[in-house]
Amino acid sequence: MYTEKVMDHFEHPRNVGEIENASGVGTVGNAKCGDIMRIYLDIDENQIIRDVKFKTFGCGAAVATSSMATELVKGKSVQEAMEVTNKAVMEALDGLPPVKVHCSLLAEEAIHAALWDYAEKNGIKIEGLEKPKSDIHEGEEEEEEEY
Amino acid sequence: MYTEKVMDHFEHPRNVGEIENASGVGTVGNAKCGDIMRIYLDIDENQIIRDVKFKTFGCGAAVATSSMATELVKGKSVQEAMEVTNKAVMEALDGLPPVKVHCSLLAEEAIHAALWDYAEKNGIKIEGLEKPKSDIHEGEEEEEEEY
Amino acid sequence: MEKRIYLDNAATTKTAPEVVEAMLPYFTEHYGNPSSIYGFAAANKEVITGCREKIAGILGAKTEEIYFTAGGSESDNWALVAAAEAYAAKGKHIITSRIEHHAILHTCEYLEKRGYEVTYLDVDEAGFIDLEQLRAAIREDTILISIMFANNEIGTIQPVEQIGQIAHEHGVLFHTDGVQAFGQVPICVDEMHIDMLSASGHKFNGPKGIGFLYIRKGVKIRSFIHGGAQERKRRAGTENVPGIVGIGAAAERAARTMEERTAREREVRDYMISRIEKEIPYCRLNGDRTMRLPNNVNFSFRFVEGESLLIRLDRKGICASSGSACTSGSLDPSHVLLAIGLPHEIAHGSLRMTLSEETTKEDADYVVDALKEIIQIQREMSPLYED
Amino acid sequence: MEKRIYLDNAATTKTAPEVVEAMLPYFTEHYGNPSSIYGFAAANKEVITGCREKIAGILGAKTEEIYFTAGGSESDNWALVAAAEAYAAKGKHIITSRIEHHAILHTCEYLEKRGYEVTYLDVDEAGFIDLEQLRAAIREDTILISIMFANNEIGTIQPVEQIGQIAHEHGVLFHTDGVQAFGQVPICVDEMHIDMLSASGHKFNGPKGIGFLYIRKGVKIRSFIHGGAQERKRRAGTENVPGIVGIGAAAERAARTMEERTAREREVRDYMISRIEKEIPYCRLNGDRTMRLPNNVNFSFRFVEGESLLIRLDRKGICASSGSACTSGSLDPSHVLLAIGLPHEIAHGSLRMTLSEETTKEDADYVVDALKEIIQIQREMSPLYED
Ligand SMILES: Cc1ncc(COP(=O)(O)O)c(C=O)c1O
Ligand SMILES: Cc1ncc(COP(=O)(O)O)c(C=O)c1O
Ligand code: FES
Ligand code: FES
Repeated sequence: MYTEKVMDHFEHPRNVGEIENASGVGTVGNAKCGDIMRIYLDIDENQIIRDVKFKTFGCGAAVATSSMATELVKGKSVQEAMEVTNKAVMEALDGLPPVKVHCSLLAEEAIHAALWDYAEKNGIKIEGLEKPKSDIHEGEEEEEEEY
Repeated sequence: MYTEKVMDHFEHPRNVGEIENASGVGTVGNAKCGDIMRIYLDIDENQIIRDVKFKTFGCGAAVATSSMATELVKGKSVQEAMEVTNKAVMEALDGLPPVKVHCSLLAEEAIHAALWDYAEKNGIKIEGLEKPKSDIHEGEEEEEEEY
Repeated sequence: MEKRIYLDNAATTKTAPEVVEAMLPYFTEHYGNPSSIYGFAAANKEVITGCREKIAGILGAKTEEIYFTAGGSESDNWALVAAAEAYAAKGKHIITSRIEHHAILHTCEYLEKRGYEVTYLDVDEAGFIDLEQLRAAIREDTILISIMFANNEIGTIQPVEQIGQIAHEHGVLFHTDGVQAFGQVPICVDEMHIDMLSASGHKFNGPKGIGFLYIRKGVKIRSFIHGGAQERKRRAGTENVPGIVGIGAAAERAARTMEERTAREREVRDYMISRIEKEIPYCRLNGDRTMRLPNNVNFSFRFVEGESLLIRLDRKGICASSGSACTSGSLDPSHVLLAIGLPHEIAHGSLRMTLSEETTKEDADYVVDALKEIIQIQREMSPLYED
Repeated sequence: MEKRIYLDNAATTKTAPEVVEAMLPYFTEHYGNPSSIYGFAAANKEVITGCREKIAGILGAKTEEIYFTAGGSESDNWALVAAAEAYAAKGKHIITSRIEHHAILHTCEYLEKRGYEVTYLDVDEAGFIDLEQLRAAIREDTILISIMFANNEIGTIQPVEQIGQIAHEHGVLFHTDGVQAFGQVPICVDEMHIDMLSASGHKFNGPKGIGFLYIRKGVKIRSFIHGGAQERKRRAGTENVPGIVGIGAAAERAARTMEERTAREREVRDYMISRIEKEIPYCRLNGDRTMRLPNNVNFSFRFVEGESLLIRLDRKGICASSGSACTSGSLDPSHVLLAIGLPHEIAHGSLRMTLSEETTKEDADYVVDALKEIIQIQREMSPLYED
C-alpha cells in the first residue's frame, strides 16, 4: 500500500531525535487517529533552518512524512519552509493512499507549530503563518459512502 | 429423488390404456399442478374388478402412482378397492418425496371417481365412498416456511 | 462414462478448468485477508482490484463501480431493497415486469409488505414489455425501474437501451437483472443507460457463490450486508478471494470468446429449433425468434407433462429443464410462460434446453430423436391426447 | 520462500488442502444445479444434505436447522434483520453488547434507523458482559438478545450458557455470533439455549464466501435474500456447491482435531504471553486469561503505534493485526479495546496475534525477540516516551 519512498523513510527515518534549547518546538496531535508529532527547529540569526529533528507516535505514513518533511525544510529559510505543504511532502514521497492523506497534514502542521513557537519567542512575524489549532483535522475527511 | 420402485413403475407403467364400455370411468385433475388422471374399471357381477386401465397426464409420481394403484385394485372387490388409499400406494412404492405426496392423492381420487361412476350407473352404494370433488387439493399443502 | 448431453446452461455452467486453475493458489497459498496490512495479504487487495477492472472494462464501467456479491440473487435483492430505502424520501413506487426472476419478484413482494408499491408490466406473447405501457406507468413517486436484460426461461432479450432512455428521461433509476445476459450479449452500461446491473459467476463458467452488482457512480444506495468496510463500505464480509479471482477469469474468458462461441451456439440452436418444428407436431416455440439468447431453446409440447419428460430425457443422458430450475421446488407452472399467455396445461409441458459452446449438431440430432420418441410415448399415455 | 509466520488466523485461515481436494470435483465434474431434476445434478442435493448433517452433528442440532449463507456477515445480518422483522408485532427492542463485530453493530444501527431500539451492554475490563445488567435490560418488548460467543479481538469467551438461560427464562430469542468460536470451543445449541448461531467457513480452514446460520426449528424468521426455493425457501440463490462441500469438510476436520489442536495452541499461546509479560515493559494483556480463545494473544504496548508495529513485523515475516482486520480501513481505534476501558492512545498500540496449529514454540521465540527489538525502536521515536 505504501510506495518505496515511503517505506524507505519509514524504515530509515531521517532526523529522528530532539534538539536541546531548540529555536522552536511544535507538537501537534491528530484528533482523528490519536497520533502525535513533535518537531524541533534550530534556526540561525539569518532565519535559516540549521537543523531539525522529530519524534512521532504514529502510523507508517506519519513517520515517513515526518522524516521527509524534516529533510525538505533543512537548510531552508523560515519563509521557504512555509512552502513545504503536505502536498509537497506527499509528492516527494511518490504519493500516499487516500486514507493516509491526513497524516501528511500532521507533518505540515507540526512544522507550522514549531515555526509559530520560534516566531513568538523572537517577536517575528512569518508571512502566511497562523496560530496552530490543537485539533487540526476534526471532521475533515469525507465519508467514502457519500460520493 | 424417486425410489427404484417409483422409477420402475414410471418407466414401465402397468395397465396403461383404455377400456371400452368400462363399468366405471373416473377423471380427476389436480388444481395445484394441473395434472390429470383417468381410470377405467371393468367390474364383474360379483363386484370384482376384473380389469383396470389408466391414462395420466402428469409428473413421474403421478404416472407411478397410477400404475401402482391399478395393480393394487386389480382383482379386488370394490369394497376392498376402497382400502387402496394414497398411503397404501405410497408404501407400495417405497415412499415419495414430501412435495409429491399430493400426486398419490390423485390416484386415490381417480379410483374413487371411477367407483362412484360405477355405483351411480348401477344404483349401488359403496360404503365410505363420497362424491368426488373436481378440485381436490386446493390449498391443502402447507407452506414449508410456516413450520 | 455414461453419455451426457448437458443442456441446462441457464441453470448453471461447468466452471471452466482455466478458471479453477486461476482460483487454486488463493485457497492454500495466497489465502490472506485482503484487508490486512502485511504484504502477503495486502497483495490480494490488488488482485481483487484487477478482477474489478476486467469486469468494468467489459461493461464500459469504472473499476470502482463493480461490487462483488455472493451471486445473482443477492445482487438483485441488494439493488432493490437498498435503492428502495435510499430513495424512499423521493417516493415508494417501483416498476418491474411479470417475467422477472423470483429474486426480483419475491423481493418486490417483500417491499410491498414494507409499504412500497410495485407495478408489474405485462409482456406480449414473445415476452417483450410494452415501452408505451412503461412510459405510462412512470409516476412522480417512481424511484426505480427494474427490467431484466434477458429472460432465463424463454431467452427473450428486452430493448434495454430504450428502457434505459425512458428511465433517464424521467429521472428514474434503471436496474437490470443481467444474470443471463452477461457473457452472452454485448452490454454497455453507458449507451444503455443502465444504473445498476446484476450478474452471477456460475452462469458464465465461473464459480458458484460469487456475483457482482454494477452501481453507477452517484447512485446512492446503502449497503445490504452491514459490517466491515469491504467493497467501499457497501458490502461487508471478508472478500471471497478465490471466488473473485474466478469470476474475473470467467468474465474475461466470456468476453474473449463471446463472438465465436455465441455464433456456434446460435447455429446449433436454430438447427435444433427447425428440426423440432418440422418433426414434432403440436409444438410451440416460446420466446422471440431473433431477440433471443444465443443458447436458448424453449418449446411447449401439447399433451405432455414437463417433469415426466425431463425424467425420460435424463434416462437418455440428456439434462434439460422445464421452466426455471430455481422454481422446481414449487408445483406452480412457470410464471413466465403464463405471462406470455400460455394456458396452464401447455405451460406445464414445456421444455427448456440451453446449450453451451460444447453442444454439437450431433448432440442436437440425438436430442431431437430422443424427444420424438419420448413425446410419442407420453402422448399415448395422456388422457388429453386423442390422435 | 521467505520466512513467514502467519499469526492472523482470526482474520482468516489457510484453506486446508484436504478441504480444497474435497471441493475440486464440484467445479468441473459435478457442477450441476442441485435444484435440477436429472440425476447428475440432483445428486448434489444429497451432497449438500450430507454437509448440513455434519455441521448439525457438531452442534447437536437437527440437519434441517442449518442454513448455508455467504459468510459470517450475511449470517449476522440475516439473524438480526429477519428476526427483527418477524417479531416486530411482539416488540422492537434488541439487546447486544458493545464489543460485537461490526456485522452486528452496524446492522443494529441500521435497525435503529428503522425504528428499533437497541441496548448495548457494557463489558468489564476482561470483556465479559454483566449478567445482572443483561437481566435488567430485558423488557416486555425485547425480541432478541445477540451476544457473541467469543470476541475476535481479545478472545474473551462469554458465559453463553447462562446468557441463553436468561434469554429463555424471559421468552426472548438468543442469537450468538459464533464466527470465532466454531471449531475452537465445543458448542451445544441445546445445552446453551442458542436459537441462532452464525459461523463463517474461512475462520476454520474452510473456504471464503461460505458460512451458515443455525436456526432452531420453530424460530419464525423470514428469508433475507428472496428468490428461489433454496435452503427451505429461506435463502435464495443457486447453492454454492463447492463452498458447501468445503465448509462441510472443514467443519468435520475442525471437530475431529479440536482437542489436540487447541491444546497445542493453548500451550504456545501461554508461553508467548508469559515471555512478553516478562520481557517487554509497559505491556498489558487484553482479554481474560482463561476464558479465552485457545489461539488468541492480544497485548497493548504503551508508547507504540499499531500500524507502524505491524509494518515492522511484516518486514520480519510476521503477519499480525492491530484490532480487527475488517476495520483497518478505518482510523478509529478499536471499539472493543475502548469498551474494555483502554485509553485512546493505548488502544492504538495494541497487537493481536492469533495462532494456528502450525505455530511452534520456535515461532513464538522468533516473534517475541522481534517484538522486543521493534518496540524499543518505536519507543525511542515516540514523543510520549521518556525513559
Ligand atoms: C466475530 C465475527 N463476526 C463476524 C465476522 C464476519 O465474518 P465474514 O467476514 O466471514 O463475513 C467476523 C470476521 O471478520 C468475526 O470475527
Ligand atoms: C435471470 C436470473 N436472475 C437471477 C438469478 C439468480 O442467480 P443465483 O442463483 O446465482 O443467485 C438467476 C439464476 O437462477 C437468473 O436466471
Ligand atoms: S493514521 Fe494517524 S497519522 Fe497516520
Ligand atoms: S406434480 Fe402434478 S401430479 Fe405430481
